[in-house]
Amino acid sequence: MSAPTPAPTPTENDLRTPRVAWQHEALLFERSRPGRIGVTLPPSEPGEPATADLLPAELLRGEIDGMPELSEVDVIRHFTRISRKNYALDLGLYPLGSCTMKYNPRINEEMARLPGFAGSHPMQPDSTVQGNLELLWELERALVDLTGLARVSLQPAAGAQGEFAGMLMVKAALEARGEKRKYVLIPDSAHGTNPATAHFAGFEVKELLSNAQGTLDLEDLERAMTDEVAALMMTVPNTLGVFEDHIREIAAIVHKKGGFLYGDGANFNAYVGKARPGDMGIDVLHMNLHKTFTTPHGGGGPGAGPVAVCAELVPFMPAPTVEKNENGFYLDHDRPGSIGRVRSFQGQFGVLVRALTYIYAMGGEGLMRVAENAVLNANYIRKGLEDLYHLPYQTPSLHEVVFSDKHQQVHHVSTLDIAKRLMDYGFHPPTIYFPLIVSGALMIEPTETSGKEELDDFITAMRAIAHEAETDPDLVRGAPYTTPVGRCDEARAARNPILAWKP
Amino acid sequence: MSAPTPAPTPTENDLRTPRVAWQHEALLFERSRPGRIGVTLPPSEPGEPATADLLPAELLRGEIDGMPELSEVDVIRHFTRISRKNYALDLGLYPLGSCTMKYNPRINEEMARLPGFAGSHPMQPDSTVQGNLELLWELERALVDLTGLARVSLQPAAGAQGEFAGMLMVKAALEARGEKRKYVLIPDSAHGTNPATAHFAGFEVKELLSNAQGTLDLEDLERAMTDEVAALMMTVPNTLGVFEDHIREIAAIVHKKGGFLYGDGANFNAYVGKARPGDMGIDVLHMNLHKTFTTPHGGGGPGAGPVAVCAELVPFMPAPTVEKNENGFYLDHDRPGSIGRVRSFQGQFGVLVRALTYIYAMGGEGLMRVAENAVLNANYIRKGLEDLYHLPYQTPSLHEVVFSDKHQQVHHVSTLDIAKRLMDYGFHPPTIYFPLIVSGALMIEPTETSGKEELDDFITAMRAIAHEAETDPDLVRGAPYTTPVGRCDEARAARNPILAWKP
Amino acid sequence: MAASKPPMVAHRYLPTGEQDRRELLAAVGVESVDALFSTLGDLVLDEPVAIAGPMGDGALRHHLGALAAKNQVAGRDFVSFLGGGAYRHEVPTVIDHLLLRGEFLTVYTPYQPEFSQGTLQAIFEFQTFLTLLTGLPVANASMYEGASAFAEAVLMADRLQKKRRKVVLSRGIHPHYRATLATYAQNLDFDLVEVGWDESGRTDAAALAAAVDDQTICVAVQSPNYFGVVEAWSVASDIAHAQGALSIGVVTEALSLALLQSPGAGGCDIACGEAQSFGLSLAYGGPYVGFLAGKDEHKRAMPGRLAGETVDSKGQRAWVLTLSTREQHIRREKATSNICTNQALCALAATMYLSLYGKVGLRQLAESNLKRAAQLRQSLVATGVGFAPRFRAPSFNEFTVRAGEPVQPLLRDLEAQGILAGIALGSDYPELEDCLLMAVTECNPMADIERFIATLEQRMAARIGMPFPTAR
Amino acid sequence: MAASKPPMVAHRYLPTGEQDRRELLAAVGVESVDALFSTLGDLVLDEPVAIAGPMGDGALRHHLGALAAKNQVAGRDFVSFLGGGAYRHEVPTVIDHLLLRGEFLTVYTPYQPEFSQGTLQAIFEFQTFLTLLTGLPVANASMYEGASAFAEAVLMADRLQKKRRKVVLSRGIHPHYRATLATYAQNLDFDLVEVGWDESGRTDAAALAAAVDDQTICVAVQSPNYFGVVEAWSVASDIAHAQGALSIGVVTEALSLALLQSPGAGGCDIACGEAQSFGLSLAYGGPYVGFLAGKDEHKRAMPGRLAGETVDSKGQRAWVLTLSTREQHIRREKATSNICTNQALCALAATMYLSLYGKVGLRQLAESNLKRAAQLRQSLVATGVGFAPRFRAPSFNEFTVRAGEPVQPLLRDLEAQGILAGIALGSDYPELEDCLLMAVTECNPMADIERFIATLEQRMAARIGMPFPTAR
Ligand SMILES: Cc1ncc(COP(=O)(O)O)c(C=O)c1O
Ligand SMILES: Cc1ncc(COP(=O)(O)O)c(C=O)c1O
Repeated sequence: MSAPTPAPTPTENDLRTPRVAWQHEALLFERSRPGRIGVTLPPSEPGEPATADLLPAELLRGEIDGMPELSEVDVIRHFTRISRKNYALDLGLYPLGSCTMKYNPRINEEMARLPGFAGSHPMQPDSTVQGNLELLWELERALVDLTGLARVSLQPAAGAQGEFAGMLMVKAALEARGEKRKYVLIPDSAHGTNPATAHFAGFEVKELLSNAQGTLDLEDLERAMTDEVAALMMTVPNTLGVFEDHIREIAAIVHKKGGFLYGDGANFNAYVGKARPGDMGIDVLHMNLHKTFTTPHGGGGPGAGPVAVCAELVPFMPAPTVEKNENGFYLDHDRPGSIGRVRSFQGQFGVLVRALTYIYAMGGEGLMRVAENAVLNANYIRKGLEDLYHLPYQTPSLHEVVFSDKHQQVHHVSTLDIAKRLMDYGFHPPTIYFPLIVSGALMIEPTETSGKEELDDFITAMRAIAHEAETDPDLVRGAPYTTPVGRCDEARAARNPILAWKP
Repeated sequence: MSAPTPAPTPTENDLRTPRVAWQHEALLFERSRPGRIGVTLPPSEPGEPATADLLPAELLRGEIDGMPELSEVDVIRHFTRISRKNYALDLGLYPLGSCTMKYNPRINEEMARLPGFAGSHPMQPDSTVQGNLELLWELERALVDLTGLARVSLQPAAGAQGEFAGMLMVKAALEARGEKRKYVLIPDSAHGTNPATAHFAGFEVKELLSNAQGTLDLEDLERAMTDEVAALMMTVPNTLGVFEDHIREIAAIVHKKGGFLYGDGANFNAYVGKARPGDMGIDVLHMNLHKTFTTPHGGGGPGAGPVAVCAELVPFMPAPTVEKNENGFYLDHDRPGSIGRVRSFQGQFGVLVRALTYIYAMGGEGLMRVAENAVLNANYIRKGLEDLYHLPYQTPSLHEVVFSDKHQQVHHVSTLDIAKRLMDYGFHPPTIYFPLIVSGALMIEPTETSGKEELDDFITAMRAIAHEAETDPDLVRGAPYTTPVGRCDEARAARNPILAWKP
Repeated sequence: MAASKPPMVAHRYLPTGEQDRRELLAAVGVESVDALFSTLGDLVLDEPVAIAGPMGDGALRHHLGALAAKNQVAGRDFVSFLGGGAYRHEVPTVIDHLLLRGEFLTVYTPYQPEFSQGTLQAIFEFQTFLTLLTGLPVANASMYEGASAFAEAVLMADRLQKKRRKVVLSRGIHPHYRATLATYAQNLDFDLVEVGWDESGRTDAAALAAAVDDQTICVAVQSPNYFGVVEAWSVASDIAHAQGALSIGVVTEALSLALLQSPGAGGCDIACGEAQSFGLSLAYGGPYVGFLAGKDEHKRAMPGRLAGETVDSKGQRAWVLTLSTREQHIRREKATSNICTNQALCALAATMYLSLYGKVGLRQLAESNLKRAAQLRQSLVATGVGFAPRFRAPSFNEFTVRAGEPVQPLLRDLEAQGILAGIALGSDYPELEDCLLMAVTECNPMADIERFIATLEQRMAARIGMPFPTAR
Repeated sequence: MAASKPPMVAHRYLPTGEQDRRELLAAVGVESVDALFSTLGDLVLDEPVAIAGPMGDGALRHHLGALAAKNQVAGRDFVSFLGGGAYRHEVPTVIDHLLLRGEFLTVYTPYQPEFSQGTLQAIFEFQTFLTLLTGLPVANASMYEGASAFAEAVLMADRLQKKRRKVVLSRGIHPHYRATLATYAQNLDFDLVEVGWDESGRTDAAALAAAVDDQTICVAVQSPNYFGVVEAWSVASDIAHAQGALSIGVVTEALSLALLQSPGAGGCDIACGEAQSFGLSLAYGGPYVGFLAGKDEHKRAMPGRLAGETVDSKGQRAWVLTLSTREQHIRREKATSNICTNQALCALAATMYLSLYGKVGLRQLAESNLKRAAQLRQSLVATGVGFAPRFRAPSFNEFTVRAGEPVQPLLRDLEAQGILAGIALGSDYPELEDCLLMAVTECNPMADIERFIATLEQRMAARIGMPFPTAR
């Protein structure tokens, strides 16, 4: 770790302010000029009927005011320009905790675009999409092997929908047992989708407080786990990056009372290929293919949230499932116990292609190394920063480490300031203010796809900021200085929402 | 045209200096770390022989010192980062005169990558590449129609090689007539490849001086055009963007003496689809597909330089040509008069696919509009700047306009300074110091693919610089300030050449 | 792991070689990486999970390519008239070239606006496009796809109408959408009431009026509906509003929005549906992009993300994610939805598509779809091959035909001749068991129509044992 | 133009609508655009040239796709052992993703270094890779392809040896390369003397020594030569140097540089050739990327562009194009070459390829090519199907076989069975009219070899009228 070059500081005459014509790229709608078009439409066919003869005027609309008119080069320039205002994984470390921003392999993209996949219609007869069905089958098998559970539904569109499908299956299984349970237990460290999901699945949430180690207190749990409780939803490792070493006892407590142990698998990267949730006593677990399995986030999606289930939950899986008989593969719509569909068609198929591509690109041993290196990198960062940043929990970290701004708060520098200042050093900030149980949390997940020198650069930058916070706190509070725009006024946006351009 | 916002000016504490970790991206070789690899190789086959059993030690080399070791993500980040230090056509106007930096359509790229094209081997039997041969045939037909000449050789790899092939055909035709001519006439405004080509084709160059209109003087020409002269090489329109309105007289003078009129078609964008070189009396003309026909420049190539010829030159075309008989298309290697090959295989095939894609994307009428709009845009810029920048030739402009720095030299601001300052305004500079007949030339070719608002922004920036040159010449002389690196010391590079990294 | 094989260290996606690993371990202060997994105890596997690999690009192309090659696809392997909520449209190549830029592809949700202005501006543009197309003033940053967008729209209406207990919906809504709603609503406190259609193919207005009462949360209708029939939004809206209920307009073929009266203009309070038609490939059903738009006064009840305009510290225009107190990461179990990851990249593709087609192109494309479908419809009538349009109300680019013979064998027969003629309606609508749903887009050249008609004529000729059409 | 059709104004590549055009014309001060073409007089066409279009992406995919579909390609349509200067290697997908970034794709030659550091750094890296691979200290930014690179190398040697008059080259050099040299040299002042090979398949050392004298500019040898045989560079170099001539090493299969002694180490003064193997698709012969490397003292005689390191105004490292006084745009008819546009993007692809494979991967790949080819060679010998290696000297991934029967009908017969067995040598080397050139790369799985052998066995069985191999 070399001595840090300080990142830029503000001056009167801030040259970073972009003044070139296109750095303030206007909205598409503002760029519109009459008469432009970005496509060439086929000429009309001879003998075509007229629109007015096909649809009565009252069903038609007029020209849409405000729709832009742009040429192809306008569109290319617009999106190329604005894209450059984003920081990206392809530019460097993106250590967002809980988000597993790992390298998105490009071969995934090539495979998802194979015409045989990309061109297949979701309503085609099974006989014409045997390749798709076989792919879904292979992916389900791989995820079964990695989770140690009985089956996997590939239908959910994202992690939250996987949770939703999972909790509906829990509910259905309980009902099949003749039970109607009211509560779901959720630790206070949980991701927001967990309580939101439990609510939409028709449960009431009971929050469990984390103990001083950031884990669950077994006695608390024993007390809370009544026969009115349908499930405990827990994240493994939890959002502090800590593995609940009593997980099998936890499962036993839950199971003894007839409840289900729901695993939030968003953090699967910590142990993928290294240990199996099924072995831990987890009954149902969703995975985020857009985290552990490298499908790109794309600015917020699309992802996919397959949900793996134990044998008892299999009858309730969303329909259709992929099955195989002597004629080949087929979609099985005839699943009487099913919770039904959570979406149209067969799921985020293109995302599933990418995930399977990744799985084969790594192989079983490779996936084991993924978890190992993810954990090693997180611990290296922990070691590199723990003297300067407050570590609220001393428990061993797996794939991420959570600091707080306690030491910097002394100088009135907050987590937000640190995050913004990191941008001037060329890094995306960590996840901030989550988990909620840590005040001013800085949640750092380097993943396995950054090398040592990049971790060193990041540590160097974080240390430099800690130093700046002591010696020049205003500097940190005013950051960032080198980004396409300065610190944005989020309060104003919420107070006076402008949610669309108006013609 | 709104009032210009001045571009950034330098300060003591220049925040534009990138300090973030990756903005000084090191060389690949410097980034190497032992044990990394960016590919997964197939496992070795059982029963494979050993290298040492196949090749004696004296024919083998050891490990190559200095070869880098990098993972896939390292490579992605490296090239993504350095790419962002380039300005690009996709970011805005790139008004390099003589270079025709027009929009590069992306469908061209998709077509060139069709597996049937990209996967075909140049030595495949003709029967297995009928699609390739038909494509070459169609492209030749289209270029024949656009040039009005008899045939087109698609073999040359770039404009300069097209010139070379063209001049060798001239030589061969003269020899077939039993003549051995020594000289080639070239106007002083010509591109450097013209005299260089003439030299390598075995001719001596005689330079013709341009007259006050920037065109050829017919009397001079008549005097110079002896029967020792093989050809006149002229650029149409010439490098001032001026069309020689006496072109048919020029052709007559050359032809009368038994010479050939060579047209440098690098500027074909000025009249493509609007007029035909064959009608002008041109006997042989190369085209730059990477200019007029939108194949991307890619930082300096690849391009392609097809050369169109009149009937007399057809027997001498490079072999092989594409011909058609009752069995389909075939490569004709059996051309006894041919000048031979100028390269291996059949030419820059992938570039040719792109060019044909573009031609069909435009159609005949579309190409006519290309020339019209290219000329209209150049004249609009001329009009917008002629009061502030010196226009050395008043002759009407076609697709480009050449100014000089005469007015700015008064303030000791040069063309180079103006060019560098334009970067701070977010524009690529025009071609500078060419043509050589204009001292301090600024050669501006907007092409047809920028809209009025971008021309306006460019004019605004140029006007602002003219103003700065008067009021704050040091500002202009110190430019650029906002680029990834400041003004580069080219003299030092030439004095003490460092042409490779050394292990 | 075979004893003979050394453990894998280097891998193209793992930039930590032997030496780096040693240095990292030393810095952390552990002997081996397994020491870091001590909290897992004996849960740690001894052997890697048995999964094929590692594969390089070549092996992956080989393996996945072989799977892809087992599929048959429209245009290449057969003529297709499949629609039913997923439409084959030309995708301009520009979209993929731009989407694949790392700066769009490899970025997270734009929680840090100073590092995400590109994504935020694009979301704001997507939202704007959807407001223009739906005729409603607020649209969110995307939903997973049409069916869950519909379910979320109903849940949103429920939040806005807390005291009411009934949702009335047209059976003309896509069966998957209704099934998804049923799943989403199964633990919630309202009933779903479905209303059938009249002989024109539209939702039965009288039945609708009868079903809606002062307990009704909302009325939902799709247009063009699942049978391809264009509904008049105002019929349902007026009925809904008369009872204080909200009106939801569902759209599965977003291209129709360029030509047909917008849901907003037709009185809908909420519009939702699927925008796959705007530049997304069929991809066997996903990823697509759901949309949801509503009125300004309802924006705080909306699910999903919203980008909004603001200023930065220097007063320059900037965009941020906003109104996030609606969302799960702030409001947890009280959030308007559990949605987190959405379909940002698909929304970006749609934004690019809409900017390329633009005002004129989108309209022309919609009209050409309308006309091409009409040409098929007219040809079927004119040639008398036994296929007849089932409904008389106008349609857009999709319509229902009565086959005049059992549908399943017919479809199999046509499939064998390289034609996917449409979707059999019988399994979802037993009363339409002799009917097919056929879609026609700009990707069906006239040759598709001619080939289909000719095939039907041959079947007819085979059946009647003489040339058909007889007078030819 | 049909009278009924209004003239085209809008087009996706022409961002000048009707109104903009009017404004531009008004500002320029002309009535119509034709006024701007007045200097062309009656040369201006009345009607557009009759060329199909304008086509949208859909129509282009249809038209060009139909052409592409008329080709057959290796891997998909047949097994191929074609090489001969163009080799089928796996291309990592990463390359295309990066190459297609507008910042690389849509930029000109980096004459303005402050706006081109990305391209310049990549060129510098390409040059460095080529110095490492060739073992020579200076390499240029690229040449068109191997054959013209070779011709330029000879021209460069000629410049360095002004007074001499003879170029001696091995007949083992690729026929296209020798033909190209002949074209380039036809008007220059030296003779070309070709030297044959000995029974091992190497250039005949004795004949070479006899041909080289004190008038010799240079000696050029290719390795692996066109027959696939690995030459020892030092044989030619020593002969050349003994007479004060320069030695040129030609390489058409650049992958061999990872494994075989480098030209520099073998005493070559200049190395040149083709680097298509480094990440460029076959593409029916182009675009590929030529390379040219030499000694430090010869750098000012080099053709083509060179990037060099320097500093900017603040002393930071930067790259520029340098030594351009060698080039045509400065030196005009006295330039070292007329080359201007080169193969920058292809060189960039090669740079990416080399960084991905890296030190270990490139070597392993080369060894696997060597071994796979040896497996075919050994199988041919072992099975006794009548094909025998023609030369005994070692080869890399390509070798010459004697077919034992007329080659042309054999090739046609194998083609019909889905195998492109190799390149017939007879047209370029009449003395090898019964011989084939066969290349084997990592893209030939063992199954290719097995299929080829099985096919030969079947032919043999058919010929001898009994099962073959007889003992099976
Ligand atoms: C721990 C945890 N659980 C659940 C989720 C929700 O997953 P998704 O965003 O795919 O819906 C996330 C993702 O942000 C997460 O980090
Ligand atoms: C007028 C002119 N002639 C010839 C050339 C040479 O073409 P190329 O660079 O393709 O060899 C150029 C290109 O720079 C040019 O502008």
